[in-house]
Amino acid sequence: MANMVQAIRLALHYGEENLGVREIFGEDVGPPLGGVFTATQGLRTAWNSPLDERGIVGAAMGLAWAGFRPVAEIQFVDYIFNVIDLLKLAANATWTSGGRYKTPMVVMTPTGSGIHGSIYHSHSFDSIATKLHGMKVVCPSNPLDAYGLMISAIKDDNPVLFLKPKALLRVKGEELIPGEPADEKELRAMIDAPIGDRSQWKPRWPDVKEYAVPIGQAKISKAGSGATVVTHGRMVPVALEVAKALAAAGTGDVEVVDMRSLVPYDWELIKASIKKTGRVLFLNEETEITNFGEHLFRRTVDELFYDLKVRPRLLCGKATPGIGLSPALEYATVPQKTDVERALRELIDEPA
Amino acid sequence: MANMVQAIRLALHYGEENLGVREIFGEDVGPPLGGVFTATQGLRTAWNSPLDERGIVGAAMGLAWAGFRPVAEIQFVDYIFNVIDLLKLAANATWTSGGRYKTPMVVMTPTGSGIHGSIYHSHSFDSIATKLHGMKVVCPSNPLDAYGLMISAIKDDNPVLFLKPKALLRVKGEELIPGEPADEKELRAMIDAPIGDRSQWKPRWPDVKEYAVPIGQAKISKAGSGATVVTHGRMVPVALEVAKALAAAGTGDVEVVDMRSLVPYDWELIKASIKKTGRVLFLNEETEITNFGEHLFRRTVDELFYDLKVRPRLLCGKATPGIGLSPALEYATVPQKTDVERALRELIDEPA
Amino acid sequence: MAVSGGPFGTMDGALLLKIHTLMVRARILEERCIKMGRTGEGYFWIGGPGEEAFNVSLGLQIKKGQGPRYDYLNFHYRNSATLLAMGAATIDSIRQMRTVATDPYTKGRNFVNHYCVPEWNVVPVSSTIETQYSSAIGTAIANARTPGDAVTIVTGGDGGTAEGDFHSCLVWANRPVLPLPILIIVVNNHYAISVPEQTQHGEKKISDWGKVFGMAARTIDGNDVAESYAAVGEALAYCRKERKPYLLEAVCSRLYGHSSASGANRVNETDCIALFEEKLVAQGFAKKEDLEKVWSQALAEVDDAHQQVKKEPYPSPESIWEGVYAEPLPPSYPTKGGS
Amino acid sequence: MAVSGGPFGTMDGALLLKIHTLMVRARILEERCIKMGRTGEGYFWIGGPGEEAFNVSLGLQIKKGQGPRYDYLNFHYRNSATLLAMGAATIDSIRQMRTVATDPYTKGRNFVNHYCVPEWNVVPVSSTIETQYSSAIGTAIANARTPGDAVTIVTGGDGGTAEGDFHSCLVWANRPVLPLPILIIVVNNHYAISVPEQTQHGEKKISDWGKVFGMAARTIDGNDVAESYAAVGEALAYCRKERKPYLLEAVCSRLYGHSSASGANRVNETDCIALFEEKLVAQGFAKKEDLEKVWSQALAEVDDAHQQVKKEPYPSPESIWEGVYAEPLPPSYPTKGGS
Ligand SMILES: Cc1ncc(C[n+]2csc(CCOP(=O)(O)OP(=O)(O)O)c2C)c(N)n1
Ligand SMILES: Cc1ncc(C[n+]2csc(CCOP(=O)(O)OP(=O)(O)O)c2C)c(N)n1
Ligand SMILES: [Mg+2]
Ligand SMILES: [Mg+2]
Repeated sequence: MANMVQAIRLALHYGEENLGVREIFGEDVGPPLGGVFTATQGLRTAWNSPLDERGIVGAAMGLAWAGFRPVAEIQFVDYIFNVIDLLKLAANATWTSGGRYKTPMVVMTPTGSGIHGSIYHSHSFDSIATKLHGMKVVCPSNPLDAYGLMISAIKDDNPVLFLKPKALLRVKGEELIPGEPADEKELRAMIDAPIGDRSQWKPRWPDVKEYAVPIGQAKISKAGSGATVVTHGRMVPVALEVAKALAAAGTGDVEVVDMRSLVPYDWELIKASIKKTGRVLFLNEETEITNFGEHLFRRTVDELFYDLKVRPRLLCGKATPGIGLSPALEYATVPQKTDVERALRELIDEPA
Repeated sequence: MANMVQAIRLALHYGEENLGVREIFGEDVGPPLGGVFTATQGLRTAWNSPLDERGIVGAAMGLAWAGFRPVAEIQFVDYIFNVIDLLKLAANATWTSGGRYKTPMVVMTPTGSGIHGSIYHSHSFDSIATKLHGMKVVCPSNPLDAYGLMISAIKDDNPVLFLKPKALLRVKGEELIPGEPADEKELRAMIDAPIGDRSQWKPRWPDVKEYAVPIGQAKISKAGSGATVVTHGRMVPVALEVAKALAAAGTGDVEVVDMRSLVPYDWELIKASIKKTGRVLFLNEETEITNFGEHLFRRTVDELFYDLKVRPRLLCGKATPGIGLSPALEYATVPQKTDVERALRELIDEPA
Repeated sequence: MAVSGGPFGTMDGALLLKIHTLMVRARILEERCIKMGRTGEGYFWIGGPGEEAFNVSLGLQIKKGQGPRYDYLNFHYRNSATLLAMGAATIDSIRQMRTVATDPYTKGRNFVNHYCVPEWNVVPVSSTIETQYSSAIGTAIANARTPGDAVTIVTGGDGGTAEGDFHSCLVWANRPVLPLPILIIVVNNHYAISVPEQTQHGEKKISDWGKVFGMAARTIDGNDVAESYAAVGEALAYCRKERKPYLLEAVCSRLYGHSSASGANRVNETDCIALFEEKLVAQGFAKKEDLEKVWSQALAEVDDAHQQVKKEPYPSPESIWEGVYAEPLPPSYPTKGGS
Repeated sequence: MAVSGGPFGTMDGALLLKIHTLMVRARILEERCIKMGRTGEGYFWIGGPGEEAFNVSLGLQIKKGQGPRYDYLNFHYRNSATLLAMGAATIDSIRQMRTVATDPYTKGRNFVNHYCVPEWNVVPVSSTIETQYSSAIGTAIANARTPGDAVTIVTGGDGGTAEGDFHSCLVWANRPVLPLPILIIVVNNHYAISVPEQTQHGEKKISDWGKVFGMAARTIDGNDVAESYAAVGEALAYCRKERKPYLLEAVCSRLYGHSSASGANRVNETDCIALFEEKLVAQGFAKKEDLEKVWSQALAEVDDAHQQVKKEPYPSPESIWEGVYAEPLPPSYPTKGGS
């Protein structure tokens, strides 16, 4: 099965061949590297930009207004904080122009911790991202969703921020992308650039098919009736692992909701799950002072107060100025499996 | 009584004479204008910078590390979004350096709506501001607090973001600043620059005294036992007006908590008030998807669930990409007095 | 009859009088907007009185249309005369000033002179200084990728060149792998609000930024019609043909100060219209009375438009939800502003 | 005996051998860090092998101390040799690479070569490209305001000059009302990670940015010790005396590629140490055997340090709360990471 970078690459290939994508660019995005995580390797329209995030986002805006459906990369979300004003402009152009301008562009960027990334390769961005009203924000937790969300993002007439969980980029999927060769070795031979000189290399693209995960649709990754975890991105596999262990041990029947889209989010699905279980944990990596999970938490109390069996919970990152490199520091800062276990245990065990 | 810009000016004057402030700068901060709202008029160390927010914040950081206790201005908070990375650096330098570097600097900037400011003079910034961990964030609602908070901000060894509510800058206080002449006409004649040619003008400073509002201390602006409003900045006078009207009509006994500091915030005071009343409304101007009030809301549910008589409430701005100029648009987007009345009515009337 | 050659070179009388009319219409329009701000009929005013000579010269030489086969315009808030020269209606600026629902640029949402005309590739004008120099990179790439002679034009002020976006624009315009067909314009009125250029800018001329790349660059007197018209023509011809960037600095007056925030009072600087009229009369292109008629006609036009706009409705509160996305808002999007 | 004059001009033998020793110590240290990254004893590596000629030349001419009467250093992540030349201990970099609690720069929090030495005005090195050019404005203002000859020095790469912070630094350094005593250094290794400079940069030389202001600017061979030492000396003397900015571009090799992310494998570029040793021997300043001894001593130094560091503890989980603020955390600060 394709891993997440391969899935994104395949979606971008599909986009440049079929969906009008004409420019894919960013720092190290073109040959020879094809992206620091190889998400843009071998793509026909991928090129290297100057080392300048403001130029990158500015270029994307202008190209979007000209109808070129650009896909721009910010090398790490940790380096997006000097272009928040431009992202806001991209997000508000349709509204500001009274609906007359569309800004169809994708900005993709690796997010989150889990790769010993230290202070500037571990950031999460959910709360600021969800505040750029007019921008859509998606974050996949597996390759197939990454493929389907990227295709939707490209087709969308609004700017879409595509958050790629750093720690999941090399994790293989469990489902085939439509058109993907069944043998993953074959896929690698077709689309992964060789080590060493690659100046003569060209990918052989499998004939992948359109497959869209609609923006705004969450997914129940594991059904359950005893409690709900609402999460996304890197925390999805962690939540699933814990939920499955609890199920196997017969000590909890947890439903895992993978949001996939942060804005607009699938409130109907989240609401239905919480109504069913009466217990909910919001789980994400970002720091706790003004955390996107707090928005969902507040809306839950607003609209589902009388459906809740116990008070809702949030588990997220600690409000430190950074995530330290020494592993003990990172583990103490960002939710780990044991933290998720403990939080779920408490949620389930509290008497209604 | 001094208005808020005069109060800030007096505090900055006190700072440059007594607290080691050596550089006050920003766009139009020096003569002849002394700030677009005149907050820096006549100050000895105030100077004009190039039109470059990145340079301004960069300069402040470097000056802070060199011990110059700079006060820098971003002309409007609407124009702060291209320097979030630099604000993060200022905020994390102490932590990153293992506690070895201090970054004593103040960044002041007008915030919020209420001056027919349209899309780019109406922004609020609370949620992003409170996410710059390591940065302190204050926001006064009246001149005396502005004076006391600015003095504390200057003395603080951490970077402090000083949010000035645009709509309150010309509102006079109800309490004298220590050392302020009792006659406000006299104050004006002493420290407000004349209209027209001011090249020869020099202020005559009153002998103002040190008066610090400690960062992290909220204030009960009006005591009450029936419900709590937790708010700050421009919404404080609105909440007070409504609370007083309810009290006068005998239809509600509302306690108004003016946070004054957003981070670190006075959880003890907020908690005590909510425990007392069992009913709480969080009120601010910012948009609702990932709103700082949602953090306080979540913590309230976490820690005070069993003290609450009814579910807590949030009243804040609508999640639109901007605030429109035509007054009906602004009024429909940002909480107005009638919205506060309605929200408080509902909060009070809901059966426990 | 008109003297051939002279200060206007090859420009013919019809063109000169057309330019004059546009300049006057722009001036009268801006003065009306200033007045509306004073009387409380509108709010903040910012605009371009003083830049008419340059801005009309620019507007008349734009390749106007929609899509990358036409010029892209990334403007700031002083280009009213350019818009009029392109064919915009006076009434639309008055609509925006009054913040009525019929404001075609922003539906009553933004300040006056914040245009947006998709049909003419005028991308949304934003109050954020200098960001148009970043978005211009993108429209210029679109022009570069498209066969033909269309280019991108970006305008902004002297103060704004201190921002990094100006740097980004220069760097990207001169990328060896893809030089951009872009006319980078800086209108130098020697001030950023209250701050004199010469206190903050160590460049002798703003066009000296071109020296870094050895790129085409020039400083001109933007108060002079003939010089402006010729310089814009030359610069655009270069960009169109060479598919390379050109940096053009136009020195202009700021006749009503920065904006209504600074009072919008008339200041004592060169008035490009007065200068132009003197020459028109001296060279025999027009009589004083003809020129006066242009002013009174422009005033009548603005009066009519203003009367019409007064009858038009303001936007409704619910309209804030229109255009959040390109498609209608999803039903579960939070719209209550809290609980 | 050493030949006077020759390629080393007035530099004497003691100085040359001191420089050589520092260069070798820096190289050996970086190679050890690379190895520690490979074996999993550390994580990401980035550093300065290839820049020793220039970086040692810089480090030896810094006016070292705390406060605005001394030079301020706004460095990037390739200045290990400069730090060693200033007197930093080899062991401290190894501590940072192993992320132990004794890392004096960042307490095990940041990547190797992210220094911070308040006693020597080395401000915190950040991974964010080019932001040091913005903070350098502030330290340079502090120097400008302080009587004496102290200056600010900022270093960064060629790719990073595309960022707006480089622009800000140039603009602010050349403000007519307060020119800054700042040495603006760009180390040009012709790459930004995988992207060749000549594909993205239209400037013939990076030092051509100086032309905008007519400021002092120069490009030198940063692989050459004599040229580097003299150029740094000259540039610093100018800044110290004239209280004005100087733009110095040093062309250097990137001997182990960008970082461990690209494998940190040795590449075939000019090795400044080999070049220097050849000349030292040719000019009679040293014998081959003497130079070899320097390498073995440096290796022993690093071995000892490494052994020592292996005994040192990692930071504790609770230490994440140290240094959030300059004072202890207020008791009600939320520390649970959620509910
Ligand atoms: C990013 C940003 N910073 C600050 C402002 C506030 N502001 C509005 S106009 C202006 C001065 C602009 O000067 P200049 O670039 O010379 O253009 P001019 O108005 O003189 O045409 C400033 C500082 C802004 N709009 N955007
Ligand atoms: C703002 C920012 N954008 C992107 C990166 C990722 N990044 C790290 S090093 C680098 C290349 C730097 O190239 P250059 O400036 O030439 O310096 P060099 O590493 O070659 O010394 C990039 C893009 C970053 N660290 N910061
Ligand atoms: Mg100007
Ligand atoms: Mg480089």
